[in-house]
Formats: sequence, structure tokens, C-alpha cells
Amino acid sequence: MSHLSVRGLTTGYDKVNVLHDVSIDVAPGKITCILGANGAGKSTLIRAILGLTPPRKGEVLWDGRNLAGQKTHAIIAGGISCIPEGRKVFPRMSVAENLALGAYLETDSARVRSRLARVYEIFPRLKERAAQLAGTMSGGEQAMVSIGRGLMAEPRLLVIDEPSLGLSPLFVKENFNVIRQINALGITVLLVEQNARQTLAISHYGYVLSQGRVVTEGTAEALAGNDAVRSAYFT
Amino acid sequence: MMNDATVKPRRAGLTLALLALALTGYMWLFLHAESQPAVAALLVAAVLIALGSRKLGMARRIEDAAAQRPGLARLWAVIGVLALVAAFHDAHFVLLMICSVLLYTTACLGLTVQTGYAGVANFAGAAFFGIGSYTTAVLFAHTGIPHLLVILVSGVVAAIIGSVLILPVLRTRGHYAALVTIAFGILFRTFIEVNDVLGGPQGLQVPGMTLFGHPFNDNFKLGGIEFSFYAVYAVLSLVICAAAFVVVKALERSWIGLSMDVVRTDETAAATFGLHIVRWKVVAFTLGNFLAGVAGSVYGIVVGFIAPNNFTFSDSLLMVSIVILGGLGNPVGLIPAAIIVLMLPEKLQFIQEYRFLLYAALVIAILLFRPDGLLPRTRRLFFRREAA
Amino acid sequence: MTNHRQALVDVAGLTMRFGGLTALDKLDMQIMEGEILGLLGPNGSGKTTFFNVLTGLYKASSGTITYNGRNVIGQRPQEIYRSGVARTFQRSRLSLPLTVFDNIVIGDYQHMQHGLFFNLFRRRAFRAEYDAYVGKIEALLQIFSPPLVNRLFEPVETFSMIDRRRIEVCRALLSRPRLLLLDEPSAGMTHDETDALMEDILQVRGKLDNLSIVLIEHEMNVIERITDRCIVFNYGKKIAEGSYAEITADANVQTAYLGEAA
Amino acid sequence: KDVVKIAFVGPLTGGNSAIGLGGRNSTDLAVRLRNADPKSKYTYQLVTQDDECRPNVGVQVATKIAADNSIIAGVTHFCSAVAMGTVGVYHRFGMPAVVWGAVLPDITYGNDYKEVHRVNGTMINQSEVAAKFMTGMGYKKWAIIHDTTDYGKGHNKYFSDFLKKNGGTVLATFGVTADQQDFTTELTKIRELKPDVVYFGGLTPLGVRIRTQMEKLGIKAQFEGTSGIMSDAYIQGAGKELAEGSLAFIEGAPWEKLPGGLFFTGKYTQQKYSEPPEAYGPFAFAAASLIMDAVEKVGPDRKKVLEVLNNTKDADTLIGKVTFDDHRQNVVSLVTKYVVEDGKWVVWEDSAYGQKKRKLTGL
Amino acid sequence: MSVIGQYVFNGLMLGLIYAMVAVGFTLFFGVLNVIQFAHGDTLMVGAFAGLAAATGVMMLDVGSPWLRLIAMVLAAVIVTGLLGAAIARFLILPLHRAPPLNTLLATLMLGTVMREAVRLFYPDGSNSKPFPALLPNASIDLGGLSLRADNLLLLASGLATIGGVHFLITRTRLGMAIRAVAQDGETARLMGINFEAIVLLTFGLGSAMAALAGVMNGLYYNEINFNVGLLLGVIGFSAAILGGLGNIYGAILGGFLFAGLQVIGSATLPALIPNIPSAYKDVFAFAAVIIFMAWKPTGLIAEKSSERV
Ligand SMILES: Nc1ncnc2c1ncn2[C@@H]1O[C@H](COP(=O)(O)OP(=O)(O)OP(=O)(O)O)[C@@H](O)[C@H]1O
Ligand SMILES: Nc1ncnc2c1ncn2[C@@H]1O[C@H](COP(=O)(O)OP(=O)(O)OP(=O)(O)O)[C@@H](O)[C@H]1O
Ligand SMILES: [Mg+2]
Ligand SMILES: [Mg+2]
Repeated sequence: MSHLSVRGLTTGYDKVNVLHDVSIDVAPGKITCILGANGAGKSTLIRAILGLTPPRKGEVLWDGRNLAGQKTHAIIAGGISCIPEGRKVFPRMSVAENLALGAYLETDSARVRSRLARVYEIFPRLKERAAQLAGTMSGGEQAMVSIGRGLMAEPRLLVIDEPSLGLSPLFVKENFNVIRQINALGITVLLVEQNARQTLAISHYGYVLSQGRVVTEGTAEALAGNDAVRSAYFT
Repeated sequence: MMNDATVKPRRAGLTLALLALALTGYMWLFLHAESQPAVAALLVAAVLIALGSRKLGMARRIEDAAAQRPGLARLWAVIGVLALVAAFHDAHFVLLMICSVLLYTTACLGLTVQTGYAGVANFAGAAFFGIGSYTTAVLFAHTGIPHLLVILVSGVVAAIIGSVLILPVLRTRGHYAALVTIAFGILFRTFIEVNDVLGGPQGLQVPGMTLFGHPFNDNFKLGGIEFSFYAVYAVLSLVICAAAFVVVKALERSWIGLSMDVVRTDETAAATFGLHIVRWKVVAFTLGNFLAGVAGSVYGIVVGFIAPNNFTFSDSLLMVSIVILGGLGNPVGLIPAAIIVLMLPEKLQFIQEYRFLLYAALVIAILLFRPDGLLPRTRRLFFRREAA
Repeated sequence: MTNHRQALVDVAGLTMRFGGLTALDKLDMQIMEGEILGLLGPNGSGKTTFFNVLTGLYKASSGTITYNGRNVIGQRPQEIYRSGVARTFQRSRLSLPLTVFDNIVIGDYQHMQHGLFFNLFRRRAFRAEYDAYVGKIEALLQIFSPPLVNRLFEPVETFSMIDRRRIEVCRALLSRPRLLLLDEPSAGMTHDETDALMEDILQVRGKLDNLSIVLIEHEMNVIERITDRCIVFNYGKKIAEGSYAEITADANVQTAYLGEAA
Repeated sequence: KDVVKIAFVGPLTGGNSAIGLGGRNSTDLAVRLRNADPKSKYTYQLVTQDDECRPNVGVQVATKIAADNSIIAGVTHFCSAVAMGTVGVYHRFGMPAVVWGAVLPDITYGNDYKEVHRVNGTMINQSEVAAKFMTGMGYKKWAIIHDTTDYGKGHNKYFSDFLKKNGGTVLATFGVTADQQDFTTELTKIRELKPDVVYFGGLTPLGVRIRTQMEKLGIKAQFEGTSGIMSDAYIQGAGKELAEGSLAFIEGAPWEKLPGGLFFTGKYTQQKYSEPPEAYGPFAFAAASLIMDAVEKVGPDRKKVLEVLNNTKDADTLIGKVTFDDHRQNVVSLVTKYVVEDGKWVVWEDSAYGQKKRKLTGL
Repeated sequence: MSVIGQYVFNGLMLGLIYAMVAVGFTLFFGVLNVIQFAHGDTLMVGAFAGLAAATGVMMLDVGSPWLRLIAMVLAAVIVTGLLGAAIARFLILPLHRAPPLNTLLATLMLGTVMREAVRLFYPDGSNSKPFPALLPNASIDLGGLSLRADNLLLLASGLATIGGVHFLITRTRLGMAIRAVAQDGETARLMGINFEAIVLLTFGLGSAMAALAGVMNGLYYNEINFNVGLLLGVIGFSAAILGGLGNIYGAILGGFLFAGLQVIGSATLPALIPNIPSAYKDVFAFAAVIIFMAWKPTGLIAEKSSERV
């Protein structure tokens, strides 16, 4: 199994750097989470890993290969998939097409079908609405589309940025269950979430990011027990 | 940005004065340049100066100075143009070019209100320009209406004819609205060419202007110096352009400009906050056409002859080019853009049949280096902010 | 505790269809004067759609919404806004290239002077009106996000999501509405930030008499803390209504929404 | 030797550039030949300006050259609308101008500007001859297509008038825009009307399109054009077979038969210009020669040159004798008729058609 | 009767060429939300490339019209395909972050560059060129309506091309990628789609379509000049919008609608109003466009609204 390792990453937008010398390890087969206040740079870290905001310094090792400087689609082809911040569904495509795009790199149609069946099982609402244009779905429904689309790739590493934003409590729970299930299938997960309690409950290891730097790290239990973390992030 | 507001007003004044001097000087050289090496050297110089001033932070300094003393900046601009007019007092052709630039700038100010502020793209600028010219030609020839009034009336006529388009323009958006105006532009030109009432393809002669009994079309002497009759037109164009500029700028820094911006960027949000979407689009469209009409009116008078071929779809595109090249929504950018679009092909006459090729390639190059136009629009400051 | 209050909005038999989909299904409900009403419901249950119908963006298929004694169905968004309804959007809708000031001040569009002459030529009078707005907006921002006061003239696109949400709330509040509709204002905020936002909203409400607020929110502690009353939607129908305690105890709500099926 | 500047103005870019470039090259040739002539008293320098065939640009460049007193005179304009706009400018600045291509009568007859001369004839002469000639051949029924520029409209007007006077009938008239590509609708209608002749008033590009599309629709009528299609480009564009038998009329003597003609063609080829002179090149050449002759005579002085030009009488030029009337219009009595024969424009009288060895369509 | 038939047929040919140009506009708009204003001139370059190839093959003493046709089509398609990709690479993508109107200006200028370049550098480029008639021109006479084999062939192949592109866009993986890129380039990358490659490919494809349209235009009219692109571009753009941008059916309908307007205009106007110059047909067609847009502000096939609040 593969191992994602970020070493000394520095990057940002325009002239300012948002991340400073960040190093994290995502252990294979585990759920690793990143906590942090708004604007701490969590999404930027994800974007850097995926090549959307190319790293300015440092390296991103995946399978022993340095991803820094590679094009996003090449990185994705290496077995990484992402559920991006803000859902980012394709608004003028149907739900079914959105899901199909999740499996864009998979050419075996039988496999695509079986994955689709599984996604529909998790989110029956999507099956009901397979033909609806994704852009007209409600906020939470779009989140389902986005998660479903991420699952369609059946990646080795799934990177998730705030998946439960705008989801009802029921679906938030459902969602964490799904992540756990995915992980149980052997997929490595890198999770960014605002909901620290539930996140730590399913994670194995976690990092706390503040102002673009890693300030604390540790096992999920240790973090959950850490007073500073508790007071800052727990609901 | 705000921290730079601490630059002393005196310094700002000095910066602006030097800038005005430099720009006027440059334009003086540019207008004089005729030969291949001279034009090339001036173009290269312009690029180098632009690059250099950005590197050295001069561009910022100038921007701040202009933001701090907007009134002074405008005054210098007017003085600069007057100085050029004075320097070229007997050079008919140069003065004619100055008139063209000022009048096209005026028309493009109208287009800026439409496209840049309210988001109503107008690809029929030349048609409204032409309506202004034709109205003036007809009224000059067949009525005794005072000529200054005719200029205003021409603008009004352009605005009124434009209102034919209001319904389709209001109902459509984006490219769909663009098609409506494109169709109108082509229709207008074909109509006046096919229809003989307004001179048909042969065009119309536009009589010279008289003001309080003084004919404009004669050269005159002032303090023993021979002045080209175009000098008077240049001053007239300057007055009109400056007035239009003041209005358009004031519009931007008012609730109306703000409302137009909101209508352009998000109609749904605008509706939820009660904005009169229709009203602002109509105001922008009408005001823009009025300005184009006024500019066209004076242009017709200055050139003295109008024909359908002056107001083709390509001419409309020319205006759109000026608006975009200047930096969409920034009235100041129109001036350098108009100079480039109108004067550069003229300065390239020496390469004859190759000049459009080169000119178009140059514009592409400019866009690649300045994707947002020469002077991109900056955020709105209703009033100069005192040091925070 | 809300019963003796007057209904500000009375919804009767409201139905909204999108093609074959019924997003609101014969909805009956009321919004009382001065209350904070929590609107809950699973994703896609029609909460946002209700806001859209109420603000005139969508035209309901049938039913009435009586506000101020008049049926607002069929009125244009502009008219509804002028009668005192302001809102925020689930996905923020700000004019990104415009400054914070621009975006907020437009919230009070109805009270600005729109005359061409006033705007273009009476610059002194305009300046007075402008200064008054700067004062008001600075005061609002002082409550919601003091650091923004110094960044009043920076384009909104340079701000984080959170700040944008705050700006949107300020925009909605500037016109001193009678009814404020907030669509998931805290989405993406941390616990602390959510708390602070709610405090601020309560504080402003204290200053505006009789402001009614409808809040769509998935964060249950927020609902608990600040709402007077809640209504829960499911499939476009009202499935429960009452205080926080009442609705959380409701079995339907538990299965459909909270996922704490007994 | 002193340097004397003269100007050339014409369309160098855009749709009409072919003719403009031909005119420029011919003017350039005239200047070169003169400079090479040891007998000439001055060295001539050509200032070339592009009017883009747009009136406002025309006025601009006209102002530029006319206001520049070092330029003594100009060989100006192919497009009539442009010339209409600029005559006032030449008058105001007192610069002698000799129009080399624009055919609208009003350019000379619509004003009394001493500065404006024209070496080519107006469309009136041309239309008159064309109408007489064609009715004389026995044709009865015409369908007319003309472009809606002043050129096409004017030709339509004069030609129709003369046709009626000479007993021909016009079955239908179609005005088309100068950038139109498809004429099948107009031609379908024409096919129904079964005219003997399709007359086209306009320039080469449209002429080519109309001729080819006539063929597409199977219209067998005789094709008759104006000076506007008298170019090699027409034959090349339509192809040798289709062009065969097309007629055109142009003012002036058949210059290729004059002694100067061969000399011109020879020298032109020698200079290796990349564009052919086209139909109006010789006129530009003649205009430039007239100007330089005048300068040789009275020196580089606008007023004096103007006087000489005004009084031009029976001047020998490439295009035959030139005499200006009281409106400084060359009174060209002669209009030459051309027909395409084996891929060449041939003077009617010399052609197999003129010698009755071949027959035009419908005769 | 036969006249009407002839009008219909003329209108169909015209509409087909417009439709093919319109499809290109729609593709570009679809993939990057840009209006590529040089599209008409791309068509012209394609036609000239084809012409050059046909002439070249002729000089090699290959007499067979079919071989020459193949050479012509191949050359046109390859040259413009590459040209389209190059435009995307060097002009469209670099300007992608700028306001869309700026792309419009840049492509407008590019159109000028292409037009002037052909005029100046193609041998004798400023004059009309004959375009070889390479298709069999047997004609079937149906009661006065002359249907020529070459025209029928052109019509058929044009329709087939449009059909093919439509299939590609709606039914294939590639098509899905193109649409995804159109809606959200960044997210499309996250799906593993090679954004740049798709953009270049789409522009290549759209431009190649234009080249085909150019060759067809040439084969139909047997004449070509450097100016054809200008008006065809504007009309193609109009057609794309009339039909409803971003929708291939719309583009096709728009093309035929515009051709219909022109034909109806020039065929019936003189009948209705005696002595009216037939050039009024453009006035008629564009006035009809304006009225049409007021009636259907988002085109014939309105884009399904996916915007919500
Ligand atoms: N496109 C951008 N351009 C410029 N600055 C940006 C951009 N995106 C983010 N930033 C800035 O980078 C910083 C980090 O943002 P980032 O989105 O990574 O934070 P985050 O930890 O994901 O926060 P959140 O919890 O709100 O999602 C913020 O200060 C933000 O303002
Ligand atoms: N414009 C539209 N076209 C088609 N369907 C729509 C449209 N707007 C909303 N819907 C559908 O109506 C239903 C209600 O949507 P709404 O946005 O009101 O949900 P919501 O309660 O706000 O959910 P969430 O909590 O996820 O935001 C959803 O199923 C949605 O897909
Ligand atoms: Mg984030
Ligand atoms: Mg919602």
C-alpha cells in the first residue's frame, strides 16, 4: 500500500505564502485528519497535494514519486481522488453524468456499473434524481453528488475537504459512516473537517494546522484528549 | 494601498505635473514621427518605459497620486491636450487625429457605461455614432437650429432610436444581447446604404459649424499666428470629451454606478435587494447611445463628409476594441486605447499594405501581456479617502 | 410563549413544483412577529425553496403567502424587499469585484436617492448621504467583524468565505428589515465562529424592534440556543413544529432528520 | 536634382486592395521610369497612403497629404464614396488631385473644385456605350444585379436609363451588398424570368461569384459586366471556361494597342511587382505621368501645376489622349469593349466574337 | 413549384454551411465559454489550405479528382486542426483568466491577422480564386428543379459531419470530458481529465469542422476569396446564438433558420413591395433576428436552467 508524505511544503497565492514548511504523513490504510480554524490553510494543503496550487517548495511523495510540479490529471491518475471543498458539481450535467465523470479514468464499464450501484445504495436520493441537473439540486444533495462522485473513482487515496458542510445531522452521521466503510475497504483517507469530535472519532491520526503551520499532531485519541484542541474545535 | 495615502499631497501634485509633461512630450514626438525608425523607436520606448515604471514602483506612485488628486489629474490632462493643440496649431492632419481620438473616446465612454458598468454589451456603437452624424448632417443642411443645439439633438435622436432595441436588450443577456446589437449595427449600415433618402452609398456632405455667427471652417489668426480651423474643432472635441468624462466618472462614483455594477454582477441578488434592474439598464443604454450620438455628430462635422462605409460593423468592433483594450469599465484607459487603435494604423502607413497585419499582431501582443487591458478598472472609491 | 404574538407571515397551501418534483407540498405555517424561527429539515426538503418563494425569486405553483396583509405570491422580488424582507443566500451571492462597502450599502437600496441629478451634480448632498452610510456600515461591521472596518474599501473577492458570510448578513441588516431570512449562515464556520455570529445577530436584533428572523441551520446547538420556535420540513411538508425540545423529541423528526431513531 | 513628392491614395488593405495595389504599383512604375529618365529635372518621390476604401479614413489621409505642402499633387482614389468625401479637402488645401479610378459622375460634376481632375471616364459614358452596343447586337431582355455601393447603384441607374432609350427591357433588378457570398436566391428568380442577358454592376469578387453561381443554377444567359470586372482576376476566379464570352466596357482607348501599352506591360513585368496592374493601373500611371509632366513644365508649385493640369488638352498618355473639360473631367469619347476569349480580355473588334467567328450566348 | 423547390434546396445548402460554422462557435463556447471570433477566418484558411493541396496534387500529375479531393480535405482539416489547437494554446488559454470580452478582442485581431496574411502571402491572395469542382456533377432534373449530384453529396456529408460531432459530444467519454471542462475546468482536472489536452482537442475539432465547411463552401460555389470568413463568421455566430448557445441542435437549427430568413427575405420581399432593392433582405433578416431575440431571449433551444439560488 502506498504512502503519502508531504515534506516541507510551502506555497500560497499570488505573492503571499499561505503554507509554511508543512510536513505530514498519511499512513496507508488509515484515516488521517487535518483540523484547523478557517483560513488555516487546510484547503490550500489539499490543493497543493493535487497540483491545483502547485507547491513552491518542498515535495509531495506518493508511491515514492514526487508529485510536486506534476499536472493535476497525472496526479489523479496515480490513484488519488478528491472530494473538493464546496462540492463543485458540474451544474449543467445530470446527476448520473456527474457520477460517471467520477469514474472517468476507469474504462471497464462493468466496474463502473458496480461502483454506481454502490453509490446509489449509499445515497438513494441520487438514484431517484439520476436525471436531474446537478446544479438544481439542494445544497445538501449536491454534497451527496460530490461524495458519490469521489467514490466512483475507487482510489487508493481519497482526499476529502469538508464533506459534511450543509448536510443534515442524519447525513453527517451517514457520511462519517461512509468514510469509515471506505477506509475499511482499504482506501487511505485524508480528511479535512470542521466537525472535530466526529472526525477524531473515526480518524487514526491527526494534524492541527494554524496559520499555515502544523502546530500539533498525534493519534486521534491523543488529540481528542488535548485540552487546547478541545477548547478550540469541539462543539 | 491605504498606507500610501500618506504620500504628501505636494508630492502627488509634483508627480502628476511631471507625468503630464512626460506624456505630452511623448505624444508630441509620436505625432511628429513619420518615418519607420522613429515610429519603431517610440513604440519600443513606450514599452520600456511602461515596464520600467512598473519595476521601479513609479506606476504605483502615479496611480496613488492620481487617486489622491483626481481633480488635478484631470486638469493636467486638459492642459496637456491644449498644449498639444497649441504646438500643432497649424498642422491640420495632426489636429484632425486629435479630434478623432477625443471623439472616439467620448463615444467609448458611452460604451463603457453600457458594457463596463451595466453589462449591456453594445456591438452597434458605430451605428449610434452614425445616427448622430446623419442627424447632424440633415439638421445642418435643412434647418436653422443653432449648431450647438443640433449636437445635443443628435445625441437625443441616437438615444431615441436606440430605444427601439430596449425591449430585446432587456430581455436578453450576455452574448444573446450582443447578437441583438450586432444585428442592429449591420441593419443600420445596410439600411442607409440601400435607402437613397440619406444619400445612399454616396454619403452626405456635412456643412461646417458656426457658433454665434462665427464659422468654424476657416483658418484664423490669433496673435499673429495662423491657426488651423481644426484647432477649434479640437477644442470643441476636448470640451465634449471632458464633459462626458466628468459625467461618466461621477456616475461611477454614485449610487447609480454602484447599482449598475450590482445589476451587472448578480441580477438575482440585485432583485432581492430591490434594485430597479430595468431602469438602470435603460439608463445605461440610453446614456451610452446619447454620448455615442453626440460624438458622432461632432465627428461628422469635423470630417465634413459621412457615408455608410464609416459606420460598419467593423467600426463598431473598433469601438469595442478601444473599450476592452483600455480595460473594461475604466474611463481613463480609453484614451491610450483610442490612441493605439486609431493612431497606430495611421503611424504604420509607411508599411502600406502590411500595416493591418502588424497592427493586429501588436494588439494581440498587448493583450497577452496585459490580459485585463492597458489600465484595468480599479475598485470604486466614492471619495478620496483621507489617510486612514 | 409565541402564541399571543401576531403572525407576520401566514403561509397557506403553498405548493412549489419543479417539473415533476414537488419541492413544497401544501405547506401551511406562520412566522410570528419578533420571533426567531428555526427552519430545519433534511437536505432537499424545501427550506431554501421556501425562502426563494417568499422573496419572489420563484413563483409558487399554488397557495398563498400573506405578509403585511397582502399576498406576496406574484409580486416581484423588488416589491417584496421594499416591504421589509431581507435575506442571505445559501451559496453566497456577493458582487466579488466590488468593495465591502459597495456590497453592504446596496442592502439599503430602497432608501438611497436615485435621482440622476442628485447623483451626478449634487455631489455635496451626495457626500452627506454617503458619509452617513459609511458611519452606519462601520457600526455594523464593528459588531460583526471589527477587522473589516479597516478593509472597507477592499474588493470582496480577497476575503475568506466566513467574512463573506458576515458581509452578507450586514447587507441584509442594513435596511433594518422586518423579516430577516438567513440560509445556513454558519456553514463552514467553526464552533466558536458560529457562536460569535449568533451573538452578533442577537445583539443587532436587540437594536431593531420587532425584527423577525427565520434561520435555516443544520447545527442543532445553534438552533437550541437561539430559536424561539422551530419548524421541520420533510419532502416539502411540515412534519413538526414547536420548541426545540418538542421537535427533537418528535419521532418523525428523529428518523427523518436527526437520525436518532429510537 | 531637387526632390519632388507626389502622393498616391487608394485601398491597399481589405476587399478592394487588389485594384488598389495595382494602381499603386503602376504609379510607382511611372515614378521610377521618370526618375530613370536623364531628361527629367527632378527626382520624384512617391508618398503612398491607404484609404481602406473608407470615407473617414480617406478624409484623414487626404488631409494628411493635402496639408503637407511639400507634396505637390496626388493620384487619388479608386472608391467613389471616398473620393466624394475628399474632394472638399483637396479644394480647401489647394492640392491638385487626379482621380485614377473612381467613376461616380458627381466627383467632378457635383462640384466646381479646380483641384479635382479625373483621367478615367464616368460611368455615364460607359453605360451609354454598353447599352447601345448590346441592344445593337439584338438582345432584348435584361436582368440586372448590382451591388449597393455607389459604383453598382450608379451603373444600374445609368445603364437602365440608356437601355430603355435603346429599346431594351429590364425584367428585374437586384441590389446586393458588396460582401454577399450567395446569390442563388436572386439567380433562381432570374432563371424563372429567362432574360437574354444578366448585367452585373459591381466589382470582380462579386462578378466571379455571380458568374459561377449562374452556372450552378444552369442559367444560360449572356453575362455582361462593367469596368469593375475587367481584370485578370475575374478570368482566373471564374475559370477560363465560365469566363469565356463575358463582356466588359471600359473608358479610354484600348491601351494595350497603343504604342505606350506594350512599353507599360513590359516595364511592369520587369519591376516584378507581386500584383498585376489590374484594369485601372494604366489610369493611375497616366495620372502620375500628367502630374509629373506638369511639374517638369512649371516646377514644383501647386498653383502652377494646377493651372497646367486644368488646361490639359490632347495630352498623350498611356490611355490615349486626355483632355479635361470645364469640370476637369477627361472627355473620353472612347469606350472600349472587351470580351473574354480563351482566358484573356480581348478588344471586341479583334476578337473571334467581333469577327463573327464565335457567337455570344443567345444570339 | 420548381422554383420553390429550388429555393428550399438553396436554403438547405446555405443553412448547412451556416450550421457547420455555428457548431464550431457552440463547441468553443461550450468548452471554454469564449467566443472565438476568428472562426470565420479559420474557415477561410482551411479552404485555402485545401485549395493549395488540390493544386499541389494536380501539379504532381495526379488527375483523379477523388485523390485530389482527399488531399484537399486532409490538408484543410489537418492545417486548421493544428491552427485551432495553436490558437487555443497560445491565445485562448493564456487569456482564460481575463474577462471573456478580452478573448473576443484578441480573436478578432487574430482574424485580421489571418485574413491579411492570406491576402498578402498566398500567391495573388487578394483576388478571388477558382475552387476546383471535384465532385461528379451529373444532375437530376425533377420537374425543373435541378438537383446536382455534387450538391447532394455536399449536403449529405455536411449533415453526416454534424451528426458525427453531435454523437461525439453527447455519447462518448471524450464528449463528456469536453462538457465537464466547459463547466468547471478545475474540477474536471480532479476527475483526471487532462484539461489542456481537451481544450486543444476541442479547438482542433471545431476548427477542423470550419475547414470542412470552408471546403464545402468552395466546392459548392467553386470560388473562394480571403474575405469569405468575415461575414460567414458573423452569420455563424448569429446562428449559434439564435439556436441557443452551447447546444449543437440549436446551432443546426439556428443555421437553417438564418438561411431561411435570408432566402425568404430576398425571395418574397420584392414580391410584396415592388421595386424594393433585394439588398433589403439583410435588413429584413437582421430585423427578424432582433424581433426573434425579443421573443426568445435565450434562443430556439433554451439552455436548461441549472442556476439556482
Ligand atoms: N484563490 C485564493 N487567492 C488568494 N488567497 C486565497 C485563495 N484561496 C485561499 N486564500 C487564502 O489562503 C488562506 C488559507 O485558505 P484555505 O482555504 O486553505 O483555508 P482553510 O483552512 O481551508 O479554511 P476553511 O476552513 O475556511 O476552508 C486564507 O487566508 C485565504 O484567504
Ligand atoms: N430550480 C430547481 N429546479 C429543479 N429542482 C429544484 C430547483 N430548486 C430546488 N429544487 C429541488 O427542490 C428540492 C428542495 O430544494 P431546497 O433547495 O429547497 O432544499 P433545502 O431544504 O434547502 O436543502 P439543503 O438543506 O440541502 O439546502 C430539492 O430536491 C431540489 O433538488
Ligand atoms: Mg477549506
Ligand atoms: Mg438549502
